[in-house]
Amino acid sequence: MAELTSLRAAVESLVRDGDSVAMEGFTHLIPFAAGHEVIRQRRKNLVLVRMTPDLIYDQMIGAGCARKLIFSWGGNPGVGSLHRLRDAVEHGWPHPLELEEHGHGDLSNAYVAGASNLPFAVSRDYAGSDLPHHSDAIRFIECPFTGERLAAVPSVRPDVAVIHAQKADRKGNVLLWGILGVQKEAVLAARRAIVTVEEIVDELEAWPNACILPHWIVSAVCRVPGGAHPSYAHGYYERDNLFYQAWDAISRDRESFLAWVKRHILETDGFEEFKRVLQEGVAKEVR
Amino acid sequence: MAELTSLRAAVESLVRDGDSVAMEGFTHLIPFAAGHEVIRQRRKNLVLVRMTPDLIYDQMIGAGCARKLIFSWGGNPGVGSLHRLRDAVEHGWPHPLELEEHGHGDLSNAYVAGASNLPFAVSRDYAGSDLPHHSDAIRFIECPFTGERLAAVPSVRPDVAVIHAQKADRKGNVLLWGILGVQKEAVLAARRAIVTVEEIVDELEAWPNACILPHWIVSAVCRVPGGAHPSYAHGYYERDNLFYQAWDAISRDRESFLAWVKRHILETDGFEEFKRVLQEGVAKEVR
Amino acid sequence: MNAQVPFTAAEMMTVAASRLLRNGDVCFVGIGLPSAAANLARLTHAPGVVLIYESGPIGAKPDVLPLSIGDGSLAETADTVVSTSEIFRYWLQGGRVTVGFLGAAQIDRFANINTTVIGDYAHPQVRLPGAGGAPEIAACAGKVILVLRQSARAFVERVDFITSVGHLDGGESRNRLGLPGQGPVAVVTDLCLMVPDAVTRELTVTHLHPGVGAENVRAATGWKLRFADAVKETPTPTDLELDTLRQLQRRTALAHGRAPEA
Amino acid sequence: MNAQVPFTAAEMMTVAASRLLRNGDVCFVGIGLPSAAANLARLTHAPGVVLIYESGPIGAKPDVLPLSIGDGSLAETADTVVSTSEIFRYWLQGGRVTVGFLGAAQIDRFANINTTVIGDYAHPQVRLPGAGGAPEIAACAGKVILVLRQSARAFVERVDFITSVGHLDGGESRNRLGLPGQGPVAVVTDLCLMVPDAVTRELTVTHLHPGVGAENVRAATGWKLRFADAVKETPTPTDLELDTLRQLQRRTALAHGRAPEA
Repeated sequence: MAELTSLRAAVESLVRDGDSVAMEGFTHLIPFAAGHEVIRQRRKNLVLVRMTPDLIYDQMIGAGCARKLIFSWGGNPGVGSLHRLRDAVEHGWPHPLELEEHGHGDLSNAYVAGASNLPFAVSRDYAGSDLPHHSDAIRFIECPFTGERLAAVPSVRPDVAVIHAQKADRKGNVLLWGILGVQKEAVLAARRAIVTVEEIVDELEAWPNACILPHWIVSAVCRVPGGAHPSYAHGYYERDNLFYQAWDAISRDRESFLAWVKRHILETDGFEEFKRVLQEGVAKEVR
Repeated sequence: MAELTSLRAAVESLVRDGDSVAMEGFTHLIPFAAGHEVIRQRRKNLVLVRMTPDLIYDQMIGAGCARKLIFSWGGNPGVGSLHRLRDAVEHGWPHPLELEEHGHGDLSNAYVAGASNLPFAVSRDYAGSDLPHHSDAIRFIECPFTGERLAAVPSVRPDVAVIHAQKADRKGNVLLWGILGVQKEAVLAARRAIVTVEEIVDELEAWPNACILPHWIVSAVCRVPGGAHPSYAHGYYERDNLFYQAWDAISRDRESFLAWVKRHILETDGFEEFKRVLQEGVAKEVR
Repeated sequence: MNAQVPFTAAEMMTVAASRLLRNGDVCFVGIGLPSAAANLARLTHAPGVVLIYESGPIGAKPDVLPLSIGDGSLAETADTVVSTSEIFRYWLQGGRVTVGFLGAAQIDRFANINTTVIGDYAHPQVRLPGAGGAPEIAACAGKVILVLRQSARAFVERVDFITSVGHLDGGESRNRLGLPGQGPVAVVTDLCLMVPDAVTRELTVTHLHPGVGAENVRAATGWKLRFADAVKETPTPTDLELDTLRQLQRRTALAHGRAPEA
Repeated sequence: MNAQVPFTAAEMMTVAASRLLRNGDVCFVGIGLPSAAANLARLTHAPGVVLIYESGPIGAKPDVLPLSIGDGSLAETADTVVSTSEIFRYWLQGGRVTVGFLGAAQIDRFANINTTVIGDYAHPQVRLPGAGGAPEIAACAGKVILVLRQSARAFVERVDFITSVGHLDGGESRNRLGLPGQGPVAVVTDLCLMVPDAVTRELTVTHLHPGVGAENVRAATGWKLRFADAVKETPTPTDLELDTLRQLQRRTALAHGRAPEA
């Protein structure tokens, strides 16, 4: 049953040290505010699951929240590397990061299997690829009817899924639209789910067959306007491409990264103050 | 690539004797006009696939079109038996009908696997059920990660899928809404697809993430207003519950069934004339 | 307040079944009697019950009872409508359904369900409609409630065909199958309420409906039926239950030109 | 009419790649160079090409090039947007994609693709972003077209890691894997066009871009590169191609505050 609550309270009660956490959103609706709150509350030893780790996990990995990453593409889209992810993998800073890697199709299938309460998913991937040689999470099985050899992947069943959406109503029913990624599957595959939303409305006014997450599959709904920044929320605001570019310099060395996290996340008391500090920084640069 | 054509031409060129044919629609949007056209063109030896055979397959089975039925629930919803289906199974009239039966979850999974170009689907069904003992289409496999025993079903890959939808645009892009059943999966699982629609419009005016079948996965789009009668088309017309009830008497014995098929289907030149004859019959009864 | 007006056995059955649903339940609803009982619960003591139909509606709140499992009224009143394959995979098998509400053509002393054939499978006396969604509901719903009219033809020592498993051969036999759901927890008929024995899993009468004697139930059962040590009487329908049910059926008859079953 | 104005090697590469798409193609588009080439094709000779992006848009017709694979412009201009899991299962693996258009960090003489690591997997010199959707595209798209800048660092004898399989060890080795797609049919670089030999499946230069000599290509390749018996010159970009590409990139720079790659 969805509780309408603050993001701070939701993360306090629902994200625990050592949890597996899936924060999803494919370019669109990435739950950055929630990622910051996890850093702010200094969660540790998380197993992070996400198809496209993106800046949100670069920040969490650099801040020392993660012990393992399950992913399929870890870059800064259209810009280059995720420097904190690379530093963790290449140099073990701030500590070593275990990787479990997949292809997008495979990992999205693993969420589908999780949502379906199946232990594994099947696909036509990976014959000829080296990925199965370096992963215990890719195996091959035979079709019991045709004898064909197919790839299998274990389902993803996170302790917590965290997503951002456009709207919720006062009961906690959630509506999202545009690029949907695997958010619905992540929520259904997870034991607990936090949803941050742009706004809470009296009526969702959804169209037929809309992507709706009923309140009774969500643990907490938190109103966090702008909570997907610097990604975007279809119908609300655009992607901040300049921030994605700026992140390359901020994250490239450890000191500038740590200074940024300290000023923007650890020393702010929430996403509203984060936005104010960020705005001040931009204003300073312009001056 | 979708061709905008008549239903007669579509069935002539796309449905062949001996084909496996999936005509889908879960209570809603059942492609009755297309079913009639298959009878009218006297197709033979079809393997009929459908979760809920309903009156549409009762008519086709009674008319002698089918040699095999793959299904999960074969009744007249809210009324009782499908008498023509039962007569074929219990007495081999007009000729014996081979059955392959599943549960709904399992058969819908088989369509999903077909749409995904996988040879089989996996589920948590059937432990303890007698269905696997009477079917070669249900087997058990082991999860390669957990060792759990799971049910497997071969995918459904029909030669032709036939569905009814609300709208198409002039390119042949199709929009449907309301109860969607497994229509999208059936079309994607099939080699060829016929879609009858209530209307053809300049612009679909679809909402975000609407259920759309792009023109390039559809073989033929045919404008057949009312083509789902006696089932219903959300936003267009209601279910004709009285016809479903009337069917019980019409189909109960072979003679009245044959007379009905002759007068309403074989002696009419298409769905427009069918509707006229049906209307005359109703008018006569009222008098 | 309990009803002073007479009520039928069918009404008692629907009311008794509806009482087994709780406000927080997510109920996968079969058509016919289960649908009437589930909607009665929603309109009386369990306004927050979530009704899921196998055709795709989630959170349906129909004003009249659907005649078929995919009526437009279900889609129009639902919180959302998803594909049938999604309903079965994400919502039922996914473990989101707390109660499956089913009917049956035939059940046996371990609440196994037959909706496939009477007689031999290859040469049936009667070909029934088949499985529908019942095998998956029986396997995956948190628990299962069965509702059907009681007769010696329907309540048999051993079903001719197990379409959807109940407690199989009793005892630990269902547990050994490793199914996610716990199986049938109650069978509600027009005569009584039965629950599986905690150990043997054999159906045991715990409540007789008002005016029904043990001998009536025995006569309508094809095996030597067990009764609980202290069999109670089912509380009669309240005015609210009876009024709500009758209004629901009146609206339904008006909308469909006839009343559905129950 | 071919362009009289000068053009860059990057422009030639994008134009040459765009020409490989046909009007009826359904193209699964990687971000960056492939996206520029696919959209150029759509805006010139192949208006009916269907562009699918892994984030979910089907039939995207972006007015500006997306910076990331899930830009809002893709959703807004698409015929429909489905979930990412559906894109991979129903549309790519389902066999609906005729061409996969990919980039790569490293490829080898059999067009195997590495986007995982440079060096040893456990102790990489460089940790690359990883697979993305490429393994599935390489396996399931009807055919694959690769587009990337040519250098001896990127074109290596044998990739350090096969993320996404091309023609494996050449000859019949890919066929033996039983994958649905036929694999890479062309590699387009800023210097030339290569196709796999019909028998050995080794990449073979068939076209040199204007002003490029065989020695330039050899110097930018980490193995002893094969050339076709009659190597042709790639036709220079037409005015239409060049104008369209430059306008597309101008619009993109204006919209995003900077130009994306290519």
